[in-house]
Amino acid sequence: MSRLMSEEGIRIDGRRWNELRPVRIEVGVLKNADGSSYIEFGKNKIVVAVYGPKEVHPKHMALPDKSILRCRYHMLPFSVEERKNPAPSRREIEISKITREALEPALILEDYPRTVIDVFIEVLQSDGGSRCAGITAASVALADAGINMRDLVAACAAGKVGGRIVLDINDEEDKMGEADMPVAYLPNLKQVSLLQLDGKLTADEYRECLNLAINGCMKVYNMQREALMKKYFSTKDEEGGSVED
Amino acid sequence: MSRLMSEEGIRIDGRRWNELRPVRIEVGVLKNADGSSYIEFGKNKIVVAVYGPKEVHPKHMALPDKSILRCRYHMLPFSVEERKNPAPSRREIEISKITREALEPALILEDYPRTVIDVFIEVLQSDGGSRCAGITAASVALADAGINMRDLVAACAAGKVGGRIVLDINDEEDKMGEADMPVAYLPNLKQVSLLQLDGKLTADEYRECLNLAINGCMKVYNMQREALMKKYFSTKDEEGGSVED
Amino acid sequence: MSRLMSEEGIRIDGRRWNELRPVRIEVGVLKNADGSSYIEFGKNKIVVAVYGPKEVHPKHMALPDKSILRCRYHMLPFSVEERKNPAPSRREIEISKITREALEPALILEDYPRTVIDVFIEVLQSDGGSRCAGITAASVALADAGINMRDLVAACAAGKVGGRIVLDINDEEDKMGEADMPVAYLPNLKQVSLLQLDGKLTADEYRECLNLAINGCMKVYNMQREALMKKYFSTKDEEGGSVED
Amino acid sequence: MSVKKTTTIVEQLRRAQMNELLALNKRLDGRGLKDHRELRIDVGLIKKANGSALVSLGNTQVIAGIKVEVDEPFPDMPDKGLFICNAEVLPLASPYAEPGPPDEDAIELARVVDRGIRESEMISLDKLALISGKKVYAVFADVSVLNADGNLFDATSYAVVAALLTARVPKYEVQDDRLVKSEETIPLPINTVPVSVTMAKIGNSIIVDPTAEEEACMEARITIATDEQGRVCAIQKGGSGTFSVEELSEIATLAVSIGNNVRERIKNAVAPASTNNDNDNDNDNDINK
Amino acid sequence: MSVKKTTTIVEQLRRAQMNELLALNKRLDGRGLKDHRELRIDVGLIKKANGSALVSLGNTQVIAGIKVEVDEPFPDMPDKGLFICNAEVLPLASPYAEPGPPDEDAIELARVVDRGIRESEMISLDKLALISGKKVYAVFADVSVLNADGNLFDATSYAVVAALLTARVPKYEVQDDRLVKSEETIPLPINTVPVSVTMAKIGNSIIVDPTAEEEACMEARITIATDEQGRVCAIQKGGSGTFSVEELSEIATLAVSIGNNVRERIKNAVAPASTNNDNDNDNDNDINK
Amino acid sequence: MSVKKTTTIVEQLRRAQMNELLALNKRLDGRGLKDHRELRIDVGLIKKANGSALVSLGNTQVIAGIKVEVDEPFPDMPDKGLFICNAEVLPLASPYAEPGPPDEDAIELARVVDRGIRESEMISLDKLALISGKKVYAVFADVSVLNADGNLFDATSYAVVAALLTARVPKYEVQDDRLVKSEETIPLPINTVPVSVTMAKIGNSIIVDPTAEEEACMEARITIATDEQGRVCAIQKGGSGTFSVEELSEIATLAVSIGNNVRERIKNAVAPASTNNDNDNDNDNDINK
Repeated sequence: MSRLMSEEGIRIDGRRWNELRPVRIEVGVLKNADGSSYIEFGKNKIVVAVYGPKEVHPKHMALPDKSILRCRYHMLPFSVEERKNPAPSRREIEISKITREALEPALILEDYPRTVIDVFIEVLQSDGGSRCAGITAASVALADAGINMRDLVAACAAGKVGGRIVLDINDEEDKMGEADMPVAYLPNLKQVSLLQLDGKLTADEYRECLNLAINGCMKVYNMQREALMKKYFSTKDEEGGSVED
Repeated sequence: MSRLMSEEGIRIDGRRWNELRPVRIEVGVLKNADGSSYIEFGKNKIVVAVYGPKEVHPKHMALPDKSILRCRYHMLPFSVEERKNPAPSRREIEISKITREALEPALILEDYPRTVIDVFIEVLQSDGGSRCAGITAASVALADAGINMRDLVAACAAGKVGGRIVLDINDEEDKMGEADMPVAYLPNLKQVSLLQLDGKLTADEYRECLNLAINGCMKVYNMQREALMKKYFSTKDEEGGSVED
Repeated sequence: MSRLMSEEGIRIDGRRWNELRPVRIEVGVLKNADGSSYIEFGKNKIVVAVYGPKEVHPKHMALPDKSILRCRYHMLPFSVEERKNPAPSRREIEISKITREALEPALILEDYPRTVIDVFIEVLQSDGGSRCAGITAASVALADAGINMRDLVAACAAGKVGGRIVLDINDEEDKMGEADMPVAYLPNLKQVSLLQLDGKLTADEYRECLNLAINGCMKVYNMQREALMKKYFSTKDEEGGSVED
Repeated sequence: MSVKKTTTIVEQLRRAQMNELLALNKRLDGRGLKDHRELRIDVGLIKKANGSALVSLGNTQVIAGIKVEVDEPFPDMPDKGLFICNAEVLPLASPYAEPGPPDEDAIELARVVDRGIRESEMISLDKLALISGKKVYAVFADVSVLNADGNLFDATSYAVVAALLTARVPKYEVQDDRLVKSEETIPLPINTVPVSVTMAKIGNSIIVDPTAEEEACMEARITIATDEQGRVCAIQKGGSGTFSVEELSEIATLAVSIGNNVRERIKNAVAPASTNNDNDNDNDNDINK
Repeated sequence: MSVKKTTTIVEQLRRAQMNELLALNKRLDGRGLKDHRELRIDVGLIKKANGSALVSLGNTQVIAGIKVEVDEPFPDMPDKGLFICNAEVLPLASPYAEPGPPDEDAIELARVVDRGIRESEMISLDKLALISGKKVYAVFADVSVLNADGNLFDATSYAVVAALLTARVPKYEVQDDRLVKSEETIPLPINTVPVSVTMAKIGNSIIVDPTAEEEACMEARITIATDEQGRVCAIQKGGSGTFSVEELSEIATLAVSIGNNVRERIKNAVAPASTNNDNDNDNDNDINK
Repeated sequence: MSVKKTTTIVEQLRRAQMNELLALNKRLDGRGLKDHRELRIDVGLIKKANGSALVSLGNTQVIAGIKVEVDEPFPDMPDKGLFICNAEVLPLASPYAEPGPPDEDAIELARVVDRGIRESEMISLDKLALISGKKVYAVFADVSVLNADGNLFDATSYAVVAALLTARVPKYEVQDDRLVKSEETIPLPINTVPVSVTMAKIGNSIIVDPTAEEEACMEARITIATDEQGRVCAIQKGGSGTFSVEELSEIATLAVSIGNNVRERIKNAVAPASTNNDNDNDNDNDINK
């Protein structure tokens, strides 16, 4: 038995194998943005803003039949153990790309031709799974911005730690564990829009891990819905029929 | 008594508290520029060129109702004790900005809509007060370029050294002194267009320092006028009624 | 006698003073490019691709009366003894410029107004004389792309090693020798389009060196012709009267 | 090279409306001319930082984090620690912010905030030396603007000051010329609490703590940092307008008195956290108002 | 900030044509859905590199070079060597490639190839330490794409793997805490041969090793690296489409079986070179087919 | 990637006019084909530099400063000092110059000037070692073009050469493997005075020291540096035209004889300064003509 998993199947932070870390999602936290959200996912603390749909500059970059989605995943210098240079690292550039590709299938970009939609994900404090938390929060912020969507995107990792397949890897488990598999899922369409793997899994473990991650995504999805309901249906005065801004 | 100020009130370079360093200003030193000047202010040696008003590229950056003023303050690699990297430092970027803001109120930019005016300040050798010397020389170069102006801009610092408020801080006084306050002044409009402070002053000292600096600006202003008169009125053949270039 | 030249006049790699290193030229090695070539010149291994004539972006950069030639000489990180940073060095930028200037006189750019022709020279492995080998290969790739040319450009260095003027300096001779003089030559027009010198030569040695280098260029020219003939005339099915692409 | 962009027609319209109100000593949001907006300071949100503070000044929201490392001193100051302040206006902070390296506005912001802290001698840099000429504490203050609604100078300054006041850094023992990190953490050596006060000039009025809307109409801006003794420590005039000598005299007086009020608010905000620093419950430190 | 460019009309036309063929289990170039294009691997072309490989996968052509240097280890891993993988799509590789620093596609390419090699533990990094905490081997794998015709992931991965398998590095002796380079060269410590298999989803079909034309029509892409024990070591989904759970299950099975075939081909390609490394005759290793 | 911009119509008109004059062996400014413009060299303007020179060649004006630091040698040349030459065309030098990092023209300029000095062995780099393999003098020559009116190559070269000839560097004593800076300053170890001569080809004429106007019409350019023994040390052909072998032969002869004249002028210009280096009166060294 590894020190990451007790004999009773209890993980280093007290969770069971199929348990998520504490999650909190807030909607509409920034005044200037068209949509925004804040997520705490374990020790991850992430703010997301959405600007758009808006005009494209320069104009010849615009697409005639749909909106361009742009995503930036960025970590603040003090969000990690060792101070991080504010310039985007190769890791941040890759995560920005796969985040865009994870969100894009959920958006009806055809409804906004010749425009651009910007998603800015700022990691204030990072823990294991920050890309999944960022995608989860971005999906909520896009909904908050009123962008037409086919589905929400819920993201969660599973992995292998101390020989066992477990849900939602934290920082220490990521560093010491055997495998980490971030997954983004469109719950109603039943489609996977992000899948990555670092670490070794047999084919059977891979399938178990994938299913467990999707299971976690469904739990995350419920929290996304709750957060949106809390903003939009707890008081009736913020939702009207007219398009503002 | 500090070593920066003798008991007789004599400063480290032999000046009294209200004395400027030696100043020399030349007008029209560069052939290609529309206007230019050279200033020696203590050990500062600075060349300034003005190009414009001229077309803006790309055109959509132009303003319909006035000219854009751009300023660059730049130090040559050998202008300071330790060789300086030629790429612009954060300090140079800040000084470029406050220089532009110090000069702008003196210019009638509305007379040149859809154009840009470039001011390039190159510090060949730097001493304390190079930003003030640069603004002073830039103002002369703008006049030499024939740009319509409401006033000249004269700049000079005052500060606190060895417990006393003194005029025109040099390099050593800047490093060892208690406060340095650069000021740019529009002598006819009686307006301050640059004010910065590094170092501690009581409210009374602050007022004394400000007044002393403005006093220095008036002396600098007279030298600016002399330099321009020397070029434009010592021989009559350079000023005509027609607008050339 | 230096260790670079034996008493019998034999050089460190076994060549005589007027001998080229082994050269091999292939035409049309890359599928996507409009023209391409591969050269081995001693231990130099270089691939060249030509794209164009093609539209200029942004359009206002286009020239109304001729094509723009752009050249990039670039070394792969593993092409030299010490791993090279992939970003272009000052040396690569200079060689890119003189390569463009060596090729330009051979091209009838007036035949392709408002277009751009890109020449990409990638050094897979470098030895002495890589700029000459790159120009030689680029000239062949331009011919392969069907660009109208007044002449081919053949390039070869001569230099002074161990007190003697010799042809085609290799890496070791470059480092230990007294002078290196790269030359590019238009054999039919009898014109020199590249000339550089590093190292000391008397005026007489300079002339001897120049003539020897041109002699080498003529040998290189024959190999260029052979390589093109091999592609275009060994089988008859690739050359037609119509402009394809 | 720096360019100032202006949309003059909008500016002129706004200026008219604002000037009408200002002539009546009123502002668009109902504040008095010399009032700051509501200030909220939450400290300790970022556990991975040595200190942190989330500051809201009206709708302007910034977050500061302090990271303390061990580094080499400058050769000419072998016994002084390092203080490095960086600011960035994140692209999520406003429709006009863009990703990329700091522009001249963000550079000025960082340098003015740095100057207020450095010139007031808030931190005793000479107490941050560990091994003379070899090892010193390097204090990095990184501030990010989350929502930009004017007066980034004051909000950023308050965030850095509050984060520094509550920072705890690892204690080092020197053994045989090598540093050994102890479990214990200590606060930074603090001398004073500098307070930045920013005013804008619109027409003939001087107003405190301008909003983004007010900044779009202002002729000029001035930021003054004062220390606990009421001394002026740092000034930065900005904007393409001017001030008269009389205005500059009045502004300094205001900066001292307003600064004293704000200083009390900062001290109150950091007081519980400084006594309660290891409390991991951050439910109260919510980014959401 | 990353933008995806698409020319939707062309895409739709191609998609139609391709889908017709795919419905009949056919591809434009006549391959079966699960077939790789012809793979050719030539090793040892670059004598100045410690290892090198030129790989052609159909018309996609890449060259990888390994450079091994001595460097300092990361402070938190004093006994591990370094492996650094960089990729660039050279401007000569396609009409759409441009000079400049790697864009997001090239960065993803390098990181995915790196991940397959690192997570499979192909190289025993802990055997690359020379002096604990001070000196380790640093293995640089640089890959350049010479001609881009789809599936850069697999071609790049095969090139790096083949170059690593045939690399020879200088042996060092440790004498009085200093390194002395010997004349002898040794191979890198290899544990396994990871194989990358990339598939694309077009309509309802999953195809292996897509060409550039197929990639222009694909909804999504997935790259899976497996090791000699048939374990999955690294996955990267790309593209703006999605996969169902069933598809993802099938894909993993395919990646293992196809990977086994490719692994044999790689091993065969490097076999002569590894026994014959000092042969300076490179006439057989021709960049031209 | 480098692009050459041309305005062909203007070029053609100018070429016509210039060619008419050149056919009569005349130039637009009245000079003979083989004459340099008036050369003025003022040394010692920059007291904070170890050496400096302000050079005017007609209306072309450049300033060079030498900074000497102590640095580590290259590992493969443990007993050689460093010489680093950088050039920038300041944005104030012409309406076409722009701020930013050096473009290909400025890079070529710096490298050609560097080559002339390096290949002539003007400075004995092997006398610049201080502690073998550890400490050497590093000589930085930075040149800035203040006003660009053609032939930057010669003006820049003369400025660097004059600044080097008059530079004085701190003397160091080696005590227990450490450097101790003495009060004394010494000149750099100089072997020869290399002289750069630049010619342009317009039509069938070869002219010396082209102005900006002449450069706009030239087909090709050549720069040749020669040493005191009349040896050719560095050559750089530029421009998109060509030279015949006969022209290249004539050019070399010219470069030696013209170089000898210029060398005397440089030596005269630096003579008073080298005997009079600590004179702080720089009223004679005026940037203004």
